[in-house]
Amino acid sequence: MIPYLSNILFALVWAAITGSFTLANIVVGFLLGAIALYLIREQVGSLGYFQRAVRVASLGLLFLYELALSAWKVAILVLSPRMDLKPGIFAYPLKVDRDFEITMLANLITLTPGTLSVDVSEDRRILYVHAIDASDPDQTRRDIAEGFERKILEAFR
Amino acid sequence: MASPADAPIDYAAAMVTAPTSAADWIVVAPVLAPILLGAVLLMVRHKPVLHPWIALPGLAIVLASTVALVARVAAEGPLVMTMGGWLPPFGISFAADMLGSVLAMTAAFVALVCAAVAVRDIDTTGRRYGFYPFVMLLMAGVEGSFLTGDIFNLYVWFEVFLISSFGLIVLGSERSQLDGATKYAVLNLVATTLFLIGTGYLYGIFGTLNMADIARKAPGLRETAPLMTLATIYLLAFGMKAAAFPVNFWLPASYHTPRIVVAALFGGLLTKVGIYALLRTQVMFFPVERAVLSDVIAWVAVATMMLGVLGALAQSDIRRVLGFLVISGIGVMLAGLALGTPAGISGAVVYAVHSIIVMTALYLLAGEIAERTGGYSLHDVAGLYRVSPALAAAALLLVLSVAGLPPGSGLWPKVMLVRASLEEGAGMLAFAILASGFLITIAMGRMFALVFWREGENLAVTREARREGLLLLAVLVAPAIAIGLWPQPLIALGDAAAAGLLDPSSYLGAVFPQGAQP
Amino acid sequence: MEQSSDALTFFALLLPFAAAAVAPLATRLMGHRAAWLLALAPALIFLHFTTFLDEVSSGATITAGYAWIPALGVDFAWLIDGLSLTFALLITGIGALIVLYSGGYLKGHEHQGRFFSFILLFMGAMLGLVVSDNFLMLFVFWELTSITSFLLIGFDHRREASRRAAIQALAVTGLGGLSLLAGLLVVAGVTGEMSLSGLLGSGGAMRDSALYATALVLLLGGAFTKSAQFPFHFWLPNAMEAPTPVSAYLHSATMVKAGVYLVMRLNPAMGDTVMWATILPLFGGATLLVGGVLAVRQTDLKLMLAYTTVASLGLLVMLTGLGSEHAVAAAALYLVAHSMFKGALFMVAGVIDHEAGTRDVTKVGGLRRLMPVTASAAMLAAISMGGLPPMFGFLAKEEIYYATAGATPWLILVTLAALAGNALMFAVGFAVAIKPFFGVERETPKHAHEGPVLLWLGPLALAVAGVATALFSNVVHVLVSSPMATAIGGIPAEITISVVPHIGVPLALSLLTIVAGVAIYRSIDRLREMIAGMLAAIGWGPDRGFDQAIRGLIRASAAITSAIHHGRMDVYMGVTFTATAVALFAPMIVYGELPAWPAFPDLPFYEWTIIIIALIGLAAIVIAKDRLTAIVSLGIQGFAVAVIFMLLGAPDLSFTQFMVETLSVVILALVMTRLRLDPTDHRPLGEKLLDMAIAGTCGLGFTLMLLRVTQGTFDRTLSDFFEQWSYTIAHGRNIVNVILVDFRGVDTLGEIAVVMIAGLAILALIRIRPRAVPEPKPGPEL
Amino acid sequence: MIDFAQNILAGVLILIGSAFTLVAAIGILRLPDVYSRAHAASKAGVVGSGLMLIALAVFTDDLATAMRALAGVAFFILTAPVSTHLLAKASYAAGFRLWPGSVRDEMANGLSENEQSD
Amino acid sequence: MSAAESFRQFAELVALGLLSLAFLATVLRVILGPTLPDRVLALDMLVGAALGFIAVIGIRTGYTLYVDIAIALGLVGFLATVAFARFILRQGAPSDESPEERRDDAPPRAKSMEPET
Amino acid sequence: MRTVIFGSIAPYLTSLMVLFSVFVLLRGHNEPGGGFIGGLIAASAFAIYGIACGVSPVRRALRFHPMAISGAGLLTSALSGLVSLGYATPFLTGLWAPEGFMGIEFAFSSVLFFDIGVYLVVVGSITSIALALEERESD
Amino acid sequence: METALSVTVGCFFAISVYLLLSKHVIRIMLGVGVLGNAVNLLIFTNGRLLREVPPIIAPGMSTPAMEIANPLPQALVLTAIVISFSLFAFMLVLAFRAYQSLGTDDTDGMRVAEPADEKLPPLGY
Ligand code: NA
Ligand code: NA
Repeated sequence: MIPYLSNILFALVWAAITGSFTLANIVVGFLLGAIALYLIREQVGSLGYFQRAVRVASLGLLFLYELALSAWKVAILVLSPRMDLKPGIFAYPLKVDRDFEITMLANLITLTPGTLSVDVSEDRRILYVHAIDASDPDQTRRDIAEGFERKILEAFR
Repeated sequence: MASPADAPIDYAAAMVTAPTSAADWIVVAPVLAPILLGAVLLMVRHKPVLHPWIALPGLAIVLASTVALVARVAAEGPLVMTMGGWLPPFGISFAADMLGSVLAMTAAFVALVCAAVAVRDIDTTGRRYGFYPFVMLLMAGVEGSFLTGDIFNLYVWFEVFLISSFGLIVLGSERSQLDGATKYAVLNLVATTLFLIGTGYLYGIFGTLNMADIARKAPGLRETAPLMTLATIYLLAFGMKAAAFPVNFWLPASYHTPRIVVAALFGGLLTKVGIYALLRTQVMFFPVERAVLSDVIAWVAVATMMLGVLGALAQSDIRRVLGFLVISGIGVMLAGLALGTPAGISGAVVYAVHSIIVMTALYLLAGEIAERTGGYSLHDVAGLYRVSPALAAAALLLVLSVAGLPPGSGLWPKVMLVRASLEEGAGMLAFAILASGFLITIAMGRMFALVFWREGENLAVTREARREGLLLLAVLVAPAIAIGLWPQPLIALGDAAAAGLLDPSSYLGAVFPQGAQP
Repeated sequence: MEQSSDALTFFALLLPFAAAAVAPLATRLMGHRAAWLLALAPALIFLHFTTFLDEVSSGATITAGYAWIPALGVDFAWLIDGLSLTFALLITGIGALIVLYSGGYLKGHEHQGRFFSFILLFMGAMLGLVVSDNFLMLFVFWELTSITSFLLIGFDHRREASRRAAIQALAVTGLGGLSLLAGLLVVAGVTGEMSLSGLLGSGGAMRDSALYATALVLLLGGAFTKSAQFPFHFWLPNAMEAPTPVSAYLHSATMVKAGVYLVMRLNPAMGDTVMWATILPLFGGATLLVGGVLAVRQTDLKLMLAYTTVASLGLLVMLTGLGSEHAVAAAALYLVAHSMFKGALFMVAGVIDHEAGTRDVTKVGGLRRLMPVTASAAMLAAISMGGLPPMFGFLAKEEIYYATAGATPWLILVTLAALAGNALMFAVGFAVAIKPFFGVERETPKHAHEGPVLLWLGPLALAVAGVATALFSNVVHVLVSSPMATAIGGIPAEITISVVPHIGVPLALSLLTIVAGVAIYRSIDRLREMIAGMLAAIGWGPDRGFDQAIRGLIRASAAITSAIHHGRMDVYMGVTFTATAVALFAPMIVYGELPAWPAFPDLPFYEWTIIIIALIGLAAIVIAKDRLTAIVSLGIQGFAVAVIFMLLGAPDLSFTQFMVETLSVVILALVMTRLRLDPTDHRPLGEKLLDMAIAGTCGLGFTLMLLRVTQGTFDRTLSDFFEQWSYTIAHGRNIVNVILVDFRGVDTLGEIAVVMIAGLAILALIRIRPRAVPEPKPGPEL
Repeated sequence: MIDFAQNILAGVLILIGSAFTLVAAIGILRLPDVYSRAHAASKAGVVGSGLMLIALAVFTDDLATAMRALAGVAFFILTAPVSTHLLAKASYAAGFRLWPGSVRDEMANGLSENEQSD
Repeated sequence: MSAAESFRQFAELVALGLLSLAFLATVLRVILGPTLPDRVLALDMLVGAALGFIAVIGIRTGYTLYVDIAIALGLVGFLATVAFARFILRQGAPSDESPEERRDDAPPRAKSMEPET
Repeated sequence: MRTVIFGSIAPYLTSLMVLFSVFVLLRGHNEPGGGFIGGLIAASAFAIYGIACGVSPVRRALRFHPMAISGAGLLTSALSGLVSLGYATPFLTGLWAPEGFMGIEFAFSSVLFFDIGVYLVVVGSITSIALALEERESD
Repeated sequence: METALSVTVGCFFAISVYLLLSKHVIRIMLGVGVLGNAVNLLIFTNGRLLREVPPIIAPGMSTPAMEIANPLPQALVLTAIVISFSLFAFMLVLAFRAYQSLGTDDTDGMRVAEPADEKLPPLGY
């Protein structure tokens, strides 16, 4: 938390020095602050901060990729003259157990190809997912576990 | 078109540069005080015991400033303040002429009395859920309507008092209230929407919203269909607000349902704002169109008067009787509008003042009756002559006032209007005014006999009640009788109001001191 | 108006009101003896008015007063001439006696003070009425007499009959009052005069006016109702519900004569026309006969007297209508005589009632020995009423027959009516005076004995006055009768008649009257049954008619009201929008100004799309089978409007519209969660078509008007100003926002007031639950 | 040069974006039940509108506006799956059945009774 | 006007055309239903499409300030969907395929809650 | 509607939106926006918060009753107009602090306070409505 | 431009009035909602139309550089939108409460305040 706050502080100081409180200038300040902090990462104990930033970015990239893919698949499906649908709801046993992580996973699932989070069980162990092609749920479960869920655990644990 | 940002600014071309004296603030104080204190009331919503201590002084300020306003307008002519310091017609002007000031003063007076009555009548729940804020904002809306010199701003104040009246009418959430309020709300909403529609067209035609500006531009646009349509839409919209037949249905459907002090406030004030707006628009903006419409208005007036009083005769609930009496009175004022002569308009103004005071008092009287007998039904309520002779005396004086008999206040405006009708050869109007007065005499005479004189074993138990109500009732009866005995000052004000409306040159001069278009 | 002032008369006119104000207090302190104190007021006024006798008898007319309501031309001004002075003296003179009599009659009554108050108020009103010079002042006092008599008749308010009589009197005289007002205003309009003195000085202006007939009918409407002329006579006998002092006062001396006063007062200005000379004798004569006949039918002493009063009023109107010099003189004499004898007889009836406990003439008898003073007073008054010498009534009757004597068929008819009426009154008068006192003593509810001085003083004084005035008739003629006749006739008149009978037709008619009267008296019981039988056969009278009228009025009102205010909101709305459609189309049609046919709009396709989506959304709302589709469709048209705003350069509007439209839908959805509404629209097809027609017409009207307006030139001055100064002075680049917070900040202030109050009102709506749920705990609310 | 790139990129982005939006709309029309339609709405909708907002960010010269456009995209990405999830959950809880052609429903037995009580 | 600009303007028109079609298709789904969730989904989609529409108009007119409207719209659109979802949940289980067409024959809840006096 | 997914994301959304609403409020004088729109955005934010997490957290978060906030807003707006009494100018005359007061895009002025009042009124009232309806729902 | 909107406005009014004429409270409320939009468009159109130029003064200028959309009707409509929204919200809740209390959404059945079988007043005195 402290590195993050320092970074913001740096951004504000930058803005004050340059005398311009425009958004762009603050963003510039933030980036410059990050670089400055990076230089002193060992002294201020902000090593994790940057590792995590990298992992979050990696999760983000995966997401953007999956999102584009998902959209494309849906487009193909919708535009195909004869839609061959095998939809259904399957249960996905969760490894993540924090609300924040469950939420993130569920949202990512919703935004990826052919899957949509319908609900989380009361005990937060199972995520119910609607798939547009539910003929082979085990494969889908594996994809999720290997993809988003793993990345989330990496980024936030 | 574009000019460099560093060009010197000529403030005098855009703004009023002369300093505004603190005394001029009396024209905005009647609106500002209730808004400020209404807001404060909301912030201390959970200390109901404080509410009257905030609301009553606030309304007293309103009354004091409107009294000062009447005095000042009588002495110096219309008083104008254009908000924001912008030159009229660009800013919103508040322009108090005699018509607005007199009605504003009367409204402030009855509101103060009602708020005082409510100290006793409205319980903690009512206060917590906004009785006093509603009253304050209702008054802000009503006073704003009387004082503003801008047609769109008038619409805003209409809405302010409309929504406040919604709050007041549902306060309590009884079944009949919710039923009445539904009809009240929908029909009134349609009425204000028609007003807004009219204002939209008006802007499209005139390109201005300032009333004085409209009045001076209107002669150039005479005798065209759009102007006529505009006048007709306004007639319909404000006729509806005023509860003129055949668009008066909301009133009998709702006015008997809220707490009686609320009904008193409504019965006194709200329809008169409609009358005010009719006078302001039809006489000041559209005199030619009004003349064309005068037959229509006259027939509306006759029907409103007669159907109002027939309604009053047919009711067994005292509050409903009063609701119909409000309507009948509206017909009388419309007669003045139909005539459009100085005497007719002055009569309508004087009648409006009378009606505000007397209808409020009559509703409060009904409240006192119910306080002693527990009900409002003419079938059950009786024996009050014995229980409270003072109440009977007040009732009698009010009955005389509303029936237009001496020494009540209703006599003189009726005389003025009958005379004005006869002078214009409008025998039908004179007949209707007199006939409705006669039928009111019968209706109210019967009511007096049944409620006060009659005694019987099966009738409601009567009991002693607290004195304050009677005292406050007396505060309303006194001016009614004073008007009856010495109407000269009020008639003089009414004449001044009528003169100002029919020849708005002093109004225009006050709004545009430079005379020409800036 | 130039007025000489006369403070003393002014205070004299106000004195009764002051006395009325102190009466309750005085009575609380002094009990019934307050009568002596209170009677001082009328007595003093009486004395004050006697000071005018000299001047008036020399032919002067005194006008004076003060400005009251200059804006309406209303002065508090009085006109004192023979007519008003006579009335003023009668009112105050008899008034003093009545006050004293009331002191005895209502002794110990819990509301005696109130009664004094009412009767003094009434006297003040009556006095004001007869001396008023100004039309409107006359009207005010006229109405005040109606109102005070309402209070007096309803004095015994526990009885329904009293209440009914009071309302009846109020209704009938109130109706007349309004008629009078209209008449006076017509006269004022025609002559430009607001005062009686002015009118009297205006010569024949009124008679020559085209509005003469209108004015006359209106004025007579006032006079006839007040003076109980047929067919408005019914209220007066019912008014006998009032305590006897009231009857004696209202129904003898004064109030009912207000109409007669008015007719007499107007005679110089309005009389002497065919209409006048026809209507007045016709109605007067009819009233005379009807009153006389109905008087015979009664057994209640007060009712007998009341009907003879009706007859007498008819007689007076008839005489005034004839308008000849003798007729006027006769009216003047008879009016004075009647006031004295009828006042006395009413009080006598009251004494009998008070002492014997009944007023039924068939149930009392032989009271002469027990109540000798009362009996004497009764006899004297009856002699006067019967028109026998040496009473003032005799003079009056002689003069009547002088007046009616003539050979035209019209006059013969009038004479016959007078004869019959007089005979009937003769019989009834003696029946009242003789039957209770002579004959066998009867058992009565109370054991009768002579009343206290307060009770017999009044009748005795009036009865004796009847003799005295007759004996000193020359003085009376000079001071009172002749000036009065002068005032009525409008030309100087001198009355010379005295108690010494002259041989001639009048005497013969007098004798005939006596003979007929005696005959009627002797057969009065049989006649009573006969008339009762006749009336039963008719089975209807204006009195019953009044009840029917009131009930009919209420029923009709209820029917009309429930037909119009039927509580059906869809019809209320239908009327409203029909009116809207008319308002939109009527001017366009009348002026023949439809907008020019517009060119087909040139919009890019995506703008068309948005408009089409808006219209689809609208259509979907209407045709939606269920409410939720409708709500969602509402959202669609709302979004479409927001996009339209955006496309037309109104980002703020678009912004707001998106937010508001969504929140509306959200609130709808939140509200709907609990609300299971009937999904279908139950309107029958016919209604639907009608509604469609109304809706379509309104829509078309708005479109046409909008086209018409936008085809006109537009004045953009306001916006130019805002653009000019928005940044330079108001420091804002978003002109719309600057308008909202600066140029037109007051609008926004009102607008947020609306928002605030709406929030509060909704809170009240949701939270306040009557009965079922008590006030919510203050806990969760901060 | 930058101008050129901006125009081209913006043009391409709005073309792709609007195409995706149309696809989503077609999906909404063609797919058989609300759950399948939700797939189309949540994905193609987000991509389509997101791309058009990005196009605006690319097109504008004002960095603050561009940042806001991108923030808008982020915001949309954040909310769209939540609303889709809520709608699907509510529909399921309210008893709107799956399309009869669906191959499995593992939620049918897993849904506890008190799910509906919140 | 540069070629790039022309291309962009052409793209704008095409995009507006595609968006118009999308609007119409979505509106059609709103009307066709058949269930409430379908309609709400379509409304949600409509908001999304409007967002894109605003962006394109922003580019087309050069008034990129419209982006704030888009953000706000995304926000309240979300709110609307949430509220409807809540409503669907409340409304309870439909008894057959077209839940809205079923009539409530049971007396409204209000009656049992607030006894008439 | 208190699902894990919604419940954990809603608070962040709410705070984001409130921030955005203040931004919209402050820039309203120069760009589309202003007190009313800002207020609506903030109120929508609280409505989402209330639906997701229940009414009490929102009430606690606001500290004051929403209607009191609304009242304070109206008071602020009206008072910002009343200030001109002291400057011998008419009601609601805009008063501006010397230029360059804070060097940022919005200037410190009575007009700004007026708009803040608008914002508060809208936030208070609409939130009050939403919460009251929501509360009715859940009892 | 004005023509297209004039006709659109007419359609809005027609639909709104038709809904308002219904007996069902909820349809009336829908009518109220549409009515607000109808009026707003009407006022807007009355101020004359200009496509796509928002009334905002560009930075660096002190007055608008070209002809801009009429700002005044926009301000008026904004005020009207806010007001009609407040009223609409109130009326919705009122309708809901009325339905709860009265047990009907049919205005013909809402006869508590004006009962159909109202007693005549006493016919005596
Ligand atoms: Na009223
Ligand atoms: Na704003």
